[in-house]
Amino acid sequence: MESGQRMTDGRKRWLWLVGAAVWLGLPWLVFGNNYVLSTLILIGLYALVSTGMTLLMGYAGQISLGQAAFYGIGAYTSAYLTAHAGWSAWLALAAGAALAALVALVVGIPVFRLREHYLALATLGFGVIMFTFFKEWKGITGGLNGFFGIPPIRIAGIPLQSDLPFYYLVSLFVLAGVWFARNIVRSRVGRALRAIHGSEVAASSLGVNITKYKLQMFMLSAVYASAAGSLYAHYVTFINPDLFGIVPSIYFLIMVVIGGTGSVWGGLVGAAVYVCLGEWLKAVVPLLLPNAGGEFEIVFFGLLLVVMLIYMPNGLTGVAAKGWRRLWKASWRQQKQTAAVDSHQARSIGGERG
Amino acid sequence: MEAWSQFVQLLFSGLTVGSIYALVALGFVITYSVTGILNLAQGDFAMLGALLCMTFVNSGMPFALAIGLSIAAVMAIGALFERLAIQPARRSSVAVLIIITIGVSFVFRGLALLVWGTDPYALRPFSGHEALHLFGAVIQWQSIWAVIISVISFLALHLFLNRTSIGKAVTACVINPFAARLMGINIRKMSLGAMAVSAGLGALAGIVIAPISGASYDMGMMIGLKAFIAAVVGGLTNAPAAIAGAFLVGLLESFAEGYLSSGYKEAISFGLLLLVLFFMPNGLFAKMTGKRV
Amino acid sequence: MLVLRNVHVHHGHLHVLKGIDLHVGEGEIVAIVGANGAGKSTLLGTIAGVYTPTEGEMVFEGEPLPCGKVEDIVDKGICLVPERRQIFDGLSVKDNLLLGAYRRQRRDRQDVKRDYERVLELFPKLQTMLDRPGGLLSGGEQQMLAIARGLMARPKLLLLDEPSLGLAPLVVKEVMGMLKPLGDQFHTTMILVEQNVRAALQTADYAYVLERGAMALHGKAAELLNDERVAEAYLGAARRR
Amino acid sequence: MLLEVERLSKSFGGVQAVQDVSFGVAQGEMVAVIGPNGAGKTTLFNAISGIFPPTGGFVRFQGVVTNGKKPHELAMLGMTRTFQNLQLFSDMTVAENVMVGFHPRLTGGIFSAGFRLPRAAKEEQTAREEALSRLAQVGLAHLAAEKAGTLPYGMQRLVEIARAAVSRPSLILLDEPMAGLNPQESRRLVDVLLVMREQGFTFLFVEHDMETVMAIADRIVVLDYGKKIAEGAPEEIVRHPDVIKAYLGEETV
Amino acid sequence: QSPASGGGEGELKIGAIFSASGGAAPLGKPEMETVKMLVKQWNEQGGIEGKTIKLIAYDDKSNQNEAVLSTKKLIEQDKVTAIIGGTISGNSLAMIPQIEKAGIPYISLAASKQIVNPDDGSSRPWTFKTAQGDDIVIQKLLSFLKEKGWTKVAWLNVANAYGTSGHDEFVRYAPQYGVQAVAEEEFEATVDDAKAMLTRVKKANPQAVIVWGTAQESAVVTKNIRQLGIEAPIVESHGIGTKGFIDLAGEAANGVWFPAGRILVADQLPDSDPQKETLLAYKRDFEKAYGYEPTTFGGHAWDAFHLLANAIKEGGTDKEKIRSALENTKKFIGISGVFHMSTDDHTGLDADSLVMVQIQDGKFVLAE
Ligand SMILES: Nc1ncnc2c1ncn2[C@@H]1O[C@H](COP(=O)(O)OP(=O)(O)OP(=O)(O)O)[C@@H](O)[C@H]1O
Ligand SMILES: Nc1ncnc2c1ncn2[C@@H]1O[C@H](COP(=O)(O)OP(=O)(O)OP(=O)(O)O)[C@@H](O)[C@H]1O
Ligand SMILES: [Mg+2]
Ligand SMILES: [Mg+2]
Repeated sequence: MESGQRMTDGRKRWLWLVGAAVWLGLPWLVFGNNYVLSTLILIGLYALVSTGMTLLMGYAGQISLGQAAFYGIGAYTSAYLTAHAGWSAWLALAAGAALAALVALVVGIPVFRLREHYLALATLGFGVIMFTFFKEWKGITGGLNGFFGIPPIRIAGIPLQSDLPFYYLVSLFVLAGVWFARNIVRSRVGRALRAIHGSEVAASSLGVNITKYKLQMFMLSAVYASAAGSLYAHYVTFINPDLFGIVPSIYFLIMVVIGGTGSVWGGLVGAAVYVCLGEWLKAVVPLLLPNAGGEFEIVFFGLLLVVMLIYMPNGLTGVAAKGWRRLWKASWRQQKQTAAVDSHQARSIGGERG
Repeated sequence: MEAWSQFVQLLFSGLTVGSIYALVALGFVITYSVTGILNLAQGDFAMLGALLCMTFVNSGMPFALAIGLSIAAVMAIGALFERLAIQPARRSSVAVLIIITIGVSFVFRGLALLVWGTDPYALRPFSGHEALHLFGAVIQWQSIWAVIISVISFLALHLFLNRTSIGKAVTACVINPFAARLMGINIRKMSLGAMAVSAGLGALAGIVIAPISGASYDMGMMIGLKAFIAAVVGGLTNAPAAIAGAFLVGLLESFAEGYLSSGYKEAISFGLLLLVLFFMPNGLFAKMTGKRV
Repeated sequence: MLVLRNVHVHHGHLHVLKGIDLHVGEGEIVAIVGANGAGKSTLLGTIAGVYTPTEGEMVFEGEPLPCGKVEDIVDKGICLVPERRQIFDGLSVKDNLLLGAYRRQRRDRQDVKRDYERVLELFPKLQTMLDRPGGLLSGGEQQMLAIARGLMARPKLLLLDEPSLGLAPLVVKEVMGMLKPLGDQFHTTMILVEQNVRAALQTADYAYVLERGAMALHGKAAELLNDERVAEAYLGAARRR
Repeated sequence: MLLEVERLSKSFGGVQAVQDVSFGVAQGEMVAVIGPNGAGKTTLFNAISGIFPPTGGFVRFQGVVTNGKKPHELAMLGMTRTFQNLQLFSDMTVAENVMVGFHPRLTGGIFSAGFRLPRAAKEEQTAREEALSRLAQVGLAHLAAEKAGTLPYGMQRLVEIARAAVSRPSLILLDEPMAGLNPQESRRLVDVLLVMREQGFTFLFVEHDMETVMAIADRIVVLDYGKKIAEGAPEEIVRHPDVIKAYLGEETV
Repeated sequence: QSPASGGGEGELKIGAIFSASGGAAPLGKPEMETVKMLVKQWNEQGGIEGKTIKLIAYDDKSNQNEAVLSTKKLIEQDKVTAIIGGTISGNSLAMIPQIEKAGIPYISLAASKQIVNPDDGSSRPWTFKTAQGDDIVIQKLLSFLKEKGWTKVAWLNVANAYGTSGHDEFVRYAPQYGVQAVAEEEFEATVDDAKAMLTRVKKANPQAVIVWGTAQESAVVTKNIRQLGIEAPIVESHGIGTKGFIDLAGEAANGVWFPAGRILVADQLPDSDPQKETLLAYKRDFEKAYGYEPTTFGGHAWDAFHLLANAIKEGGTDKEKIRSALENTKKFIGISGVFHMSTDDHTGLDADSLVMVQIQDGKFVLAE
């Protein structure tokens, strides 16, 4: 078993390298096509949000229906502080993250006293309330007319105005985000969170401070979302409250679920599939039905979503993990299985039959 | 006098809206109590019901027949939905099932857009256009219909769940599906029936509201969301509480809008709801859940 | 009444039951004993339709059982009192009991009522907590409720998975003692899986010893009680006293 | 006294589940709680371990009054437990289940974990080793990589015991540890518990299997209808007429 | 930079982005249909200067991100010559930075004046629009109020970008016309029953009630106003100019005033009206193609397409030339009005492009 573990670790490291190479090389493959690059950037931004949510849902077991609110907090904090208060975008990003974490803390303390669907409801309510603020707090957010003229982010004084450098910047954030999430999952904290999933009483009786960990994950996911929001604001330079309402929150939820919450990669995979599916349908549907508008895309999107989840209830990463195990571990697993059976079924009488 | 009539007006506004939420919320409760699924396409049943009914009426069908037919059609759609989308995914997690229902609601909405386009449609009220004047407030007959229908539906459902053996079996299904099967309860049939009935209730809600606010392809989302809130506030498995929740949401909205600010109305009513939940973390109408270690 | 021939069951990759032959006669109480993980619960689950055998046949009253279809099997008169009790947490004790008779509730309302009273006589403890949600009962109370609920189905064949688990010694004695008369009274055949081997063998007519997914031994319960191998493996020190 | 229970009461609405119960457990002792079904044993455990606050009386653990403390705080102080209705983390492997038990001994938070500080890695290593050795003690080391939920009932009990013991708490509460084990297996577990006791563990346990109780208990507390009806050495208890009447029945042992 | 980037020989690529589904579908769908119809018509008549027009149209589903991505796709991948679209202001505003950076002629169909004259004063050389800005519509409405002598009014707007933008302009211009709001309220686009809010309006006892929203929600509010027994005249926005509004509001619709493009009342216009012929032609063609009446929004798309086509006729496929041709458009007779563009005015419409319409017996009647 030990050797099996090591083997897969080795393979995984190798996979990481290949992945990193693809990631870095992708822009050159698409040869400066800014459309593809912006698609990738958008995937990256969504991935950041949904990675945080994956931690929250998959490991802390909490469904959030209001994540876009944190995305919005990041975006508006950055927008306001850079455009009106003249802050540097980096500082503004950090401030947004801190604010999001603070809000998550304040909201989380009472909210995490709630259970199950009440929690989903509370996050939904939080989303609605934040949306109202974005909408009505016109002095700061520009209200429904939107907030435009957000300055770009700068590195060493150079504004990142084109897609290529922004792509790398976002990638860096995503990789760091996934890496951080992965480390947490594989630690004492991650284990405790999964334990909460299994049985809250038991986890708590073993010394796991349930509220603390849930709250920490909530705050962490808020930070992820807020960072993504800040980056978005500097990238598109125009934001409006509709981007941060309930519907986007639901889209984030969809991404997390198609990606699967069993792996920290779920967020990235889900975001990629979600965006690509939409773009692909945009290209394919008109070929099938020349006169169709977007409604067909919506219908197909809905159908695909349903079919996908029926056949892959653990999301794409779940399927990938399964396939991976089948492919690489089949023989090893089988050996282990038979051993397990033999040892489970303790022999007492018919020892000679063994 | 002024204040009094405003109060009555707000009260009735709240009751009208609340009764619509209530009908849809009942659908949530039924589906949830049998299958454990939060069906976020519930609001779209209302949309389908309203638009179908409108189409039938416009094709010259008698009003009552059109209502019956559209409810039946939506029930069939609900049953189909259960068979094709829910049944195959029975074992999935809550989040996955929620997203499946969202996917289905996309499909419903997209198809409705194709069939009926973006225009809002009108449906005639059940009984005349005149309004009732009460304590200086104006109340439409349709609002009274809405309240009556939701109360009747609720009573029927309540009796069914609490007074019949099938009702108990329905509850058993979600508490412990494994044990329910061991008792010989056919979970699949129950779940099919539940979805059909909730779809029917949703359709009814749509037909009741259409004369008041019109019907269009995207009306389901908002109704669904509000009803979801009502159902959760009521505890999800508890029909009377869901009804109370629905009226509470309706009234909160109405009073927040009337006395405070319409822009902040949603935030205010949500805020109040959350505040209440924080003090009663298990819902407003918590019953003993029967869980211990 | 029930005959199993060469039944195999898998849990995923795991080959749990490896060719089970079992014969249960009308009105008998058959005990199945075996170590942890031998596959006892799996065997009962398979008969009840929870698991589907990958091979082999099961015949009940001369007809093949509809494998894997719990509802149909319940209709044939087979009822499982499962491991871990599986109480309906949120429903009252009374509702739990009545749901046990779900399948015949509409057919013979009077009978159900009579059974309900009789079952409560057997477990007087339950009588005092009829309106309490089942999930709030103590472990032993839940166990009583599970057995009682099984009896409410008035099955032809009752499958009991570790019915004595968590019951106080006095109650174990009572429960075990009443199985036989109960079977006679209701014309119920029973399969009894027990860790309390001694009690099981004392109660049963016939017994099987299940080991690692196969039947290692079987015979008249009374004979097995005196069998050296069984004594050594399952009764051990208890026999010394 | 490691644990002192004083006039502890707990009622649920109208149900008086535990009423004015007092007793103590000394360091290194093995104390059994017995009583008929529904006597209040599990409720007593729940109140002691902080699952819910008692409605009357108090509990002192290591000299500290624990009323109002949460289970995780008590676990940090050195009190863990197992459950009558098994509460395994069924989607996690057996080893991971036990590693969760080691939680109080570790210190890493989300930052040290997230940034993968060397300290966190070292702690993980220790946790794994401890878990495996504890599993070996209950005889389940070979199943470390299995999903806990697929284990047969009896073995799940053993996992719970290993999980409760791995952090070396000063007191472990066991709620019916033998349920689901056959006589031979229970005897094996008895041996394990006795070894642990040698290693300095203190146990308070509920058990219906009188053979086990007689074999390992130093002292027995008997509850009936929430009240303590007897307390004493095993030999006294089995002869106590009230206990025989309420719990054991005539002609036992 | 190659001047002839728009497609191969004999082909002219025009990009379009509409919100043909999602929240803004009632606006975007007729826009998309109009443009598709026009492209077909033009191609049948030989395209522009002998080149076939290839329309690449995307539906942004009323979502800002989709609009941004589609813009990039049009620019980078499809390499179109010019872009029409952005049904709603938010989407247009999000698209503009890409467009200005790429330097491509762009005609927005949304109304907000921020599109061409942003508050932050940044210049938008490539951006044009064909919808009357809210500033223009509001001025038309205010002058109407002033004329009628209704100076104490209640202002109600729908709580979305359309409504708030109208409100902003109202607040800005009302004092100039001596109009004062005695009540200001918002209602949701999904409103079922607005009586709660209207009780406050009733208390304020206004001389007229202004309802600023699109058909469905405005109909609910209009009905509720009458049900509550508020007798004051109702003036609404150009957003209600569809048959749906009259169906939904029923009796209550009668007597409602609103400013609108001439398309609604095309057949009632005096023959002397320069737009009449164009309007009737569009109406006829659209109804023939799609079986329902065209809307003012479709009209904005009609204008955008023709403006662009004319500019291309003049400037060829060179983007800068198209741009300056657009900027120099004078006296172009469109659906929304007669356009006079200039360097400072990328809309080219004034309040005269609107008329006041009243609903009488379920019909739109030109009020003069
Ligand atoms: N759902 C499942 N998935 C995978 N393996 C399972 C599952 N259920 C049981 N098993 C495995 O099947 C074997 C037999 O289990 P079973 O529960 O039938 O044993 P048992 O004899 O009832 O044991 P016990 O006395 O502990 O209840 C065990 O090895 C167990 O791990
Ligand atoms: N949350 C609760 N609400 C109401 N009654 C409860 C609750 N919890 C326990 N009870 C009741 O309190 C009594 C004591 O229960 P407890 O679980 O402590 O018994 P126990 O001694 O552990 O019994 P067993 O040996 O059967 O496990 C029981 O009658 C039970 O029904
Ligand atoms: Mg078993
Ligand atoms: Mg107990």
